[in-house]
Amino acid sequence: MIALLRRDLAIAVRAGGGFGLGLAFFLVVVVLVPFGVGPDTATLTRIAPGILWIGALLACLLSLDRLFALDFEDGSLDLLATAPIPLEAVVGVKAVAHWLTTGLPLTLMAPVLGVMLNLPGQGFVWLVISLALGTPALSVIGAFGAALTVGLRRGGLLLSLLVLPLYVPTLIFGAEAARRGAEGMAVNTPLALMAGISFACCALMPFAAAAALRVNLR
Amino acid sequence: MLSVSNLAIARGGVPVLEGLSFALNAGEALVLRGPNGIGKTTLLRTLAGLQPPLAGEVHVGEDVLAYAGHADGVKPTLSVTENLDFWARIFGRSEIAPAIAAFDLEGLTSRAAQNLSAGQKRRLGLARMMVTGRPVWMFDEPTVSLDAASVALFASAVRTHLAGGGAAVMATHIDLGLTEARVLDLGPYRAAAGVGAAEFDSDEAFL
Amino acid sequence: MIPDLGKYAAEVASAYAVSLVMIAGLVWFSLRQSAKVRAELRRIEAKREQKNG
Amino acid sequence: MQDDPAALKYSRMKSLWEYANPKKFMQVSGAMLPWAAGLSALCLVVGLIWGFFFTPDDYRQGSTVKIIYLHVPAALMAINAWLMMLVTSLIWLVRRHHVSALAARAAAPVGLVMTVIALVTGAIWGQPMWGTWWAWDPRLTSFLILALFYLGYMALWEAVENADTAADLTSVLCLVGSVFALLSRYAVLFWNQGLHQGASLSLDKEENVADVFYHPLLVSIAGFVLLFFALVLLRTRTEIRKRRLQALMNRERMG
Repeated sequence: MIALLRRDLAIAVRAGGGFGLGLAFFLVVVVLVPFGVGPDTATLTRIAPGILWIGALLACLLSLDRLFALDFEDGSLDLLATAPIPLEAVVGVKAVAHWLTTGLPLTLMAPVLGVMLNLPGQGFVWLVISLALGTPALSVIGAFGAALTVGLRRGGLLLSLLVLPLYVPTLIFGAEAARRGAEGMAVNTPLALMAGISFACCALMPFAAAAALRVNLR
Repeated sequence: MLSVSNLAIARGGVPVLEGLSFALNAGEALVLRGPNGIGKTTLLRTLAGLQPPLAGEVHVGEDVLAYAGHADGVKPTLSVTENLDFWARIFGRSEIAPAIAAFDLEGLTSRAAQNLSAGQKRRLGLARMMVTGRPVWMFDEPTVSLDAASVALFASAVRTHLAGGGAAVMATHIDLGLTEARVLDLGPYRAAAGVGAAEFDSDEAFL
Repeated sequence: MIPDLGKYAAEVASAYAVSLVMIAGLVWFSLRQSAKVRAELRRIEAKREQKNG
Repeated sequence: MQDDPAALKYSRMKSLWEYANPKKFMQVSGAMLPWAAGLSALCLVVGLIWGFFFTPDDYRQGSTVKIIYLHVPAALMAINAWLMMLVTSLIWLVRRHHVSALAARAAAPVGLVMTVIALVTGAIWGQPMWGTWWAWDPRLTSFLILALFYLGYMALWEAVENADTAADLTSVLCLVGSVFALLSRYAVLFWNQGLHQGASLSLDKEENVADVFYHPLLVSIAGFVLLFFALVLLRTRTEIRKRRLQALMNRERMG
């Protein structure tokens, strides 16, 4: 399993792996927002947590369709399914690799972009904490969507349609926690609820995703 | 090591083979023959447990089979050593030198797989079977894009494996020079269209 | 015949109109699809009968 | 053997599952369809005409209260259609009855239309009451999310070529989607407390809706339930025929 994680990370960071593409997309989305809503700093301060969360979510979505598709196309997925590692673990490891190459960098980059959106000082800590707790859920829910659409020709578009409604609870609680943090309110409730969703997803979604993968490999 | 009784399989919901029974013992090789579309790939995938049979049973132990499909499962950005090392670790092993030697990949170990020729890439995919440590090898058209010398390499690797108590099932059209291999012609097991096919599942009869 | 709907006449009437149109559309679509598939099936089965019989 | 209670029970159970056999289903549904269609038309006509022409205006909401005869039944069916899909998906995953999977597929577009009706009538009703067409009210938002789930479910059915694979994948999606739809419902409640009035229908109906409005509403709900039932029967029959057609064409190509 460590070998799988190391391989996925190696593939992601090497040339053509698409690492950094999500980060660039995140940057572009956040930079575009002030052009759309105007440069008024008070407005930007108010919407900054939400924009950063939505930007992170979309950036995460961008790389999802490659999660299993590449391994499916070159036959690796067949071989992994016949390997001694359970498919659930394969899904889990791949989701972890996805998080390490997308969710984690996005979380670390968010404060920098927060400065550009004039996020109040007290909000930075909670923004980072909410993203750190929420992005694993985004990765593992996305892995489920990717597993459903792995063999399909127009999978990418369908993947977004399937995954976005599943992201709603995480987005609501995550953005709410970040917003309350920025406004100096108590963040306990939304943060706890989001952490709960995140843990439950990480525990259960690999099973659903593995079931979908098995069906798709048939 | 592997036995099949009264197996029926379907591709895309259409039955292709039925009434298939055979057994494979240690040291034996089985070559599957038959025209395109008869269901060789489907049979291999069923044996590998990737898809359920329509009827009948496949008896095979845990962690016995290793499967090599049409695609090599080779990652283009990783080197030959990295690719083999990865699969060895997935199967809980670490020894890759014999596989590199058997398929004449010594000069290519540090080259990225995307810079290999089609035949070299194929050899890498076949070498992968050696690092799995599994006793029963299954190949789907292993000799595609291999030249005569490489085919001989492959045949000798299989022969060594058989001599060591292993077994192999392969779907192939060309003669590998494996004289000891049994040939199984799938023609007689072709599922009859219409009759018989409807009975396997009352739901499938529809109306 | 039409009851006095007061100042909200437009809202109420449009709600009924939109809903009825959508239901009618769904029913029409389902019926048409049913008829199409039924005809197609009949055609194929007739062809099979001919070939077999 | 017949006296053995277990065997008797088994034979009864078997007789229940017999309706999941496509042939049996076609016979029974064919006989039931005209009745279901006729009854639903009757109930809808009576309920909606009663509601539209012969109910008084509400003292607060004026004549907009008449929208309730569309809004509430549609909303009810939007949720129940998803529940029915959840149950049939489970049956497919556990017992592999094709009819069950096809019924789930047949119900999805009906559920989507019901959801859209509930949303549109809600918006039309909300305009004079709340002063805006669309409010990010928890209930409206939940229905919007539900509509997205229906869309995704239907798109997945369309996208997968092999029918059994599609049935498996959509069933898994339906299960996971149900959990997330419920989660979203609570998340949305947390996010915005909303303008919407409480559920119009509950056991202590006296508190919510007066009898004058309540009786035609019940008829209208019965009409929507029957309409849903009839449409699902009709569409399931179509889906079964499509599968049969596919099987015949496959066999043609083989032989």
